[in-house]
Amino acid sequence: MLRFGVVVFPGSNCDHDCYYAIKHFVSDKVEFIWHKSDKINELDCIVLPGGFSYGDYLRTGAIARFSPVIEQVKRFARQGKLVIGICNGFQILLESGLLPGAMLRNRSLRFVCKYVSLKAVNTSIPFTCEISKNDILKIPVAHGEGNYYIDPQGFEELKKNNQIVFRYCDAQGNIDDASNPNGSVYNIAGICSKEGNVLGMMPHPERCCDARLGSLDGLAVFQSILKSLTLSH
Amino acid sequence: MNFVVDIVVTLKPSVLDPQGTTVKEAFHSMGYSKVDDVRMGKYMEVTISAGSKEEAQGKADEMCRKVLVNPVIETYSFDIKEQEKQEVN
Amino acid sequence: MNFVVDIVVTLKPSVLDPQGTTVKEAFHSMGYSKVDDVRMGKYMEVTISAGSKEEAQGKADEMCRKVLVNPVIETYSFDIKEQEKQEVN
Amino acid sequence: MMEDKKITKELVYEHGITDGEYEKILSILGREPSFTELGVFSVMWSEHCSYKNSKYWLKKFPTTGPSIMVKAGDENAGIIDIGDGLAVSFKIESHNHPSAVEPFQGAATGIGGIIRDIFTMGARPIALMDSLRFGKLSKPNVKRLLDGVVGGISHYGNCIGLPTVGGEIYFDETYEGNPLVNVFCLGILKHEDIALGCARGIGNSVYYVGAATGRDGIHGATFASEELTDEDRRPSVQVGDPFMEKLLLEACLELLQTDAVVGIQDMGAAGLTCSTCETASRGNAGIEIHLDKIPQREKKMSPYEILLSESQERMLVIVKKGREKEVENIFKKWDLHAVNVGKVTDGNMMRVFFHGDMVVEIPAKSLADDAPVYRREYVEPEYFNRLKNMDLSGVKIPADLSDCLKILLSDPTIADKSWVYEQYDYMVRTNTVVLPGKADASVIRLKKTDKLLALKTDCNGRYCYLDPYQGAMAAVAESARNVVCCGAKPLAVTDCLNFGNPMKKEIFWQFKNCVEGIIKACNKFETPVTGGNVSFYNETSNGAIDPTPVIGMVGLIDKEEYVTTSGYKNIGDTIVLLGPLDSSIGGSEYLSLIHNIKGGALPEFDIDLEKRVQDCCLFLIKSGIIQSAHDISEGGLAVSLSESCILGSGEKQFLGASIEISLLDERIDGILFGERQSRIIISIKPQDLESVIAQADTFGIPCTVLGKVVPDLLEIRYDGETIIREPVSGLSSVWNRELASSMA
Ligand SMILES: Nc1ncnc2c1ncn2[C@@H]1O[C@H](COP(=O)(O)OP(=O)(O)O)[C@@H](O)[C@H]1O
Ligand SMILES: [Mg+2]
Repeated sequence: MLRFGVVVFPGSNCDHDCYYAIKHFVSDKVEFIWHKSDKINELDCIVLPGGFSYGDYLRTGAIARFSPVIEQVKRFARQGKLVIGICNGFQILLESGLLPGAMLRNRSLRFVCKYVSLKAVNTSIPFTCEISKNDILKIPVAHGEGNYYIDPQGFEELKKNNQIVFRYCDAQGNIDDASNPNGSVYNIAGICSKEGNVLGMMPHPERCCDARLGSLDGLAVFQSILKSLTLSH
Repeated sequence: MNFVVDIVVTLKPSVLDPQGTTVKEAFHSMGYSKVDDVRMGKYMEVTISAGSKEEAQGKADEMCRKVLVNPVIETYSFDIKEQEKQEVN
Repeated sequence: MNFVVDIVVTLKPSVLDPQGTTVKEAFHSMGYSKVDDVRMGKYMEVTISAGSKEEAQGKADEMCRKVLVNPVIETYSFDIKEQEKQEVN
Repeated sequence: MMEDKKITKELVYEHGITDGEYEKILSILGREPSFTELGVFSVMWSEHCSYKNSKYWLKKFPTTGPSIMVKAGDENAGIIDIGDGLAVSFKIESHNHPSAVEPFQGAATGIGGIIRDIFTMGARPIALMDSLRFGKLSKPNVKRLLDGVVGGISHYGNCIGLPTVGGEIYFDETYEGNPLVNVFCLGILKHEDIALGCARGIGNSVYYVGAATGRDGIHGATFASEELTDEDRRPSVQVGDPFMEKLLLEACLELLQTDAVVGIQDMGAAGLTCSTCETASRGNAGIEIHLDKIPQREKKMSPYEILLSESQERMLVIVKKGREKEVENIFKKWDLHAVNVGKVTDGNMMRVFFHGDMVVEIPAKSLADDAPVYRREYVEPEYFNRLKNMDLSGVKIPADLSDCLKILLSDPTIADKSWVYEQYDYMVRTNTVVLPGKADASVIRLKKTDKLLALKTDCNGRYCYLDPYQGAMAAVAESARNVVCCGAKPLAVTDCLNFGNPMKKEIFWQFKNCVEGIIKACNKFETPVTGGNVSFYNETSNGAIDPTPVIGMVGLIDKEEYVTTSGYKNIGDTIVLLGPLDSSIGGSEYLSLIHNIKGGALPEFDIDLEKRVQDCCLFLIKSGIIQSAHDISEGGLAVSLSESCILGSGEKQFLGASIEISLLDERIDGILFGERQSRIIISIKPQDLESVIAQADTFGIPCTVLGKVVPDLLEIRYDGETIIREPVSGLSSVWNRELASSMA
């Protein structure tokens, strides 16, 4: 069985959603990791869930990156193991330098919660190997600061290394300004590390793993993780 | 003439400042024990044109009171200069 | 000694500031047509104790770089005073 | 005793205490109160805490029923059994005045307050709703208020991780300057986990947990009981800290899983004062607290200030003697400071000490339960009969009814509300099965069970102005109808009664009649009132708001299959109206918007018929016959049909409706846009029509075949003549665009 860990900050609020989705639809072996932990169990994949880690009043994820657990996550990532940051988790990955770039407030200056369409543009990493290239996924976003920013140089790097994983598009797959929910550079919804073992994404795949909630498209991300881990085991 | 108005809006001292409090606590837990207090506020740099410094002053004050500040919980102060402010760092 | 550090954190000029744009538009729609530009930022008033002004300076700078500012998008400046800042209004 | 200001007549009046009330205080104490004690009495006996002007009437609400586990009024919120060892606790509360003054923080702290009311009961909060009223959107100040209020709810609710799954919003002049911000929270708990707000067990410790106390909101409770006229008396408004509340929430729920806690109570209105005397009063005990131990944010606070502060995110916990360490450890885990500030004592006195001096000594019960109760006078206002008898027969029927439909669809009160709810995280916790906007109510599932809950708030203030009794009945009826349309059986209600100044006899008449209407309807639907809130003094210099008794309804859905939404599903389905066709336009949005008339008699309302329509609809849903159900409310039949078309349309195809109505000698505008209650439009498979007609007959309700679902077009023919023929894509964009573009 593959072992998942879901990090719990005091202000996490998608921790239980991730736990539930993994437990019921992905793998039985899933545990919570408290933010004060300076030691973690043997795991195959760590999930940094959405929420407001420590209230996020300064900048999203700004304080979370100093928590003991993040040291562990960094070590884990350096070993080449899988780390996925969703929403606030993505923001924390940026703040802690595991992924490049930064988050700005949504250009509307308002929180936005709705289903969006995503185009999977890199399907060669462990998080997307079960998705076909250019497939369109319907996955909700729910954030106030998802306006991804990276300077032009960094952006060239991202492109060169094929680090852009998901982009916002419309239902037909057109990538345009109207389908960008937050103003992010190049409609970026998710990026990965150079090595491909760390993924950050704003949309919430854990919210659509259960048919009763309207979409199953999020499951593809978790199934990809499962598949790639099974292969590598 | 062009004026740059640097406006600082802060919560009144009697009003809870959750942002400041969390940042202070973060400093403490990171070992910066000598931080006694943190108050957070908004900073705005507004460029306006006006005939004189006095006019600019009056305008800025009015803009603060009418748009930027809710006097129930906030207080403000500003600084006017004729040319661009120099950035440290 | 106690020092009050007034820190201003703003978005780098190269980064779009949607909040500033919105406030500018709010001014225009209220008839303040002479407002040419608005940039928004954060203001922080941090009270620290240190042995000297130089020490306080060093500490403040470190705190900015490590915690208060994200250098990817933001830039900062600060001012140190020994006594309390006086509030206009 | 210390720092005593001399008690003068002026000081007593400044505290909102009348001569009679002061006499009562003297007789309770047997002496003159100290300044601090006067403050304590004034907040506890304020309208906001004591319900002194409304209690007599509120006591008449039906509050019992087979599923009621904790009755309204006994605790912070009621508790209702939903079977399988589970129960729900829910409540609605107003934060109107703070939101008028500082919309963002006012609304945010409203959310914070209602969440505390629910987890204080031992329930885990799982959903929020907001019921909002503003002036007309064309006013810049209204936009500012709306932006702030929605932003504040979004900030607090999203940060604490609770989905705001639904609500309602109206725009009407009557609320200009005095917006209504009512917020609702629902929590779930196991029967054995009910926590009570009582202090008992002599020697048990009293803990203070959460944010430090500052000088914010002193006399907030008194303020809520005044009109918003005098600018200078506007109080300081609190700033909310949702992260702190999240810590409190998690820590308290973890704590309640131990058996170390005797009682727990949030500090809401009247803060520390209210929580100490209420817990003691409920536990028939005395209590003593030491103010110098209370964590303080500001220097040199006086006992008066500490006791009366309404700083947010604080709780009082009564802990069993000997278990203190355990409790402190749980709070420490969540980085919260818990301070032992006193103990439960023998007798019935609330005693407050400050640096060793006793500053308050008052029998707890006299504060909590012995506040004066008034029977206010009421008189029927002059407008009532005049507007009721207004002759509407002269109202011209507009030539272009298509145009009227589009104007109505673009009316912010009717138009799509996604601009509002997309700012709320309505999906967090992955339980929201019917998302906001998809049906008449929102539906959340309860994990680990087959059960689901349908939630909705409702109230049309204009109806309540024109006829308070019938309007309030309609509010209950509509909320019940809305949850029924989703497949739920109405379970219980909470109410938030927003009115003007109760000292005015005409206003009190509105109040009394609304209460009676609610009683009548709740009895009919067998939905007891589990708790609520009264907000008086909603007046500006332009007068009182329309009476707005908002009803929050919770319904139980037994099985997932029963969940029903509003949008049409399949081309060819038959569209049927359950309930009467009607053409009266009195009190309608149409009359107000198109003809600028606020008047006329409300359409006939037969509550027995209403109940039968709802029963029939629920029966048909449970039989698996119904494809979609949507009630008729603001905008009437034509708007309801349009909405079902729009909501049924997908990215690939628009669904329309082809409708044929024959009814000689009736006003066509009334048929299209009239707002008679007791009506639900359903769509069914054509082969099921016979059984629907048969069931309608069995339930004794009228039922009319309106037409069928078709692609692309909404077409309505009246006696063979086409009066509306519009592409649904166009209607959809009118309906979708309005609110968002006004607020862009
Ligand atoms: N203030 C609000 N907050 C959240 N959801 C809202 C709000 N106002 C309306 N909604 C949602 O929009 C939909 C339509 O609401 P409403 O117009 O009140 O419906 P109805 O007229 O059928 O009662 C519902 O799903 C409702 O929950
Ligand atoms: Mg409805």
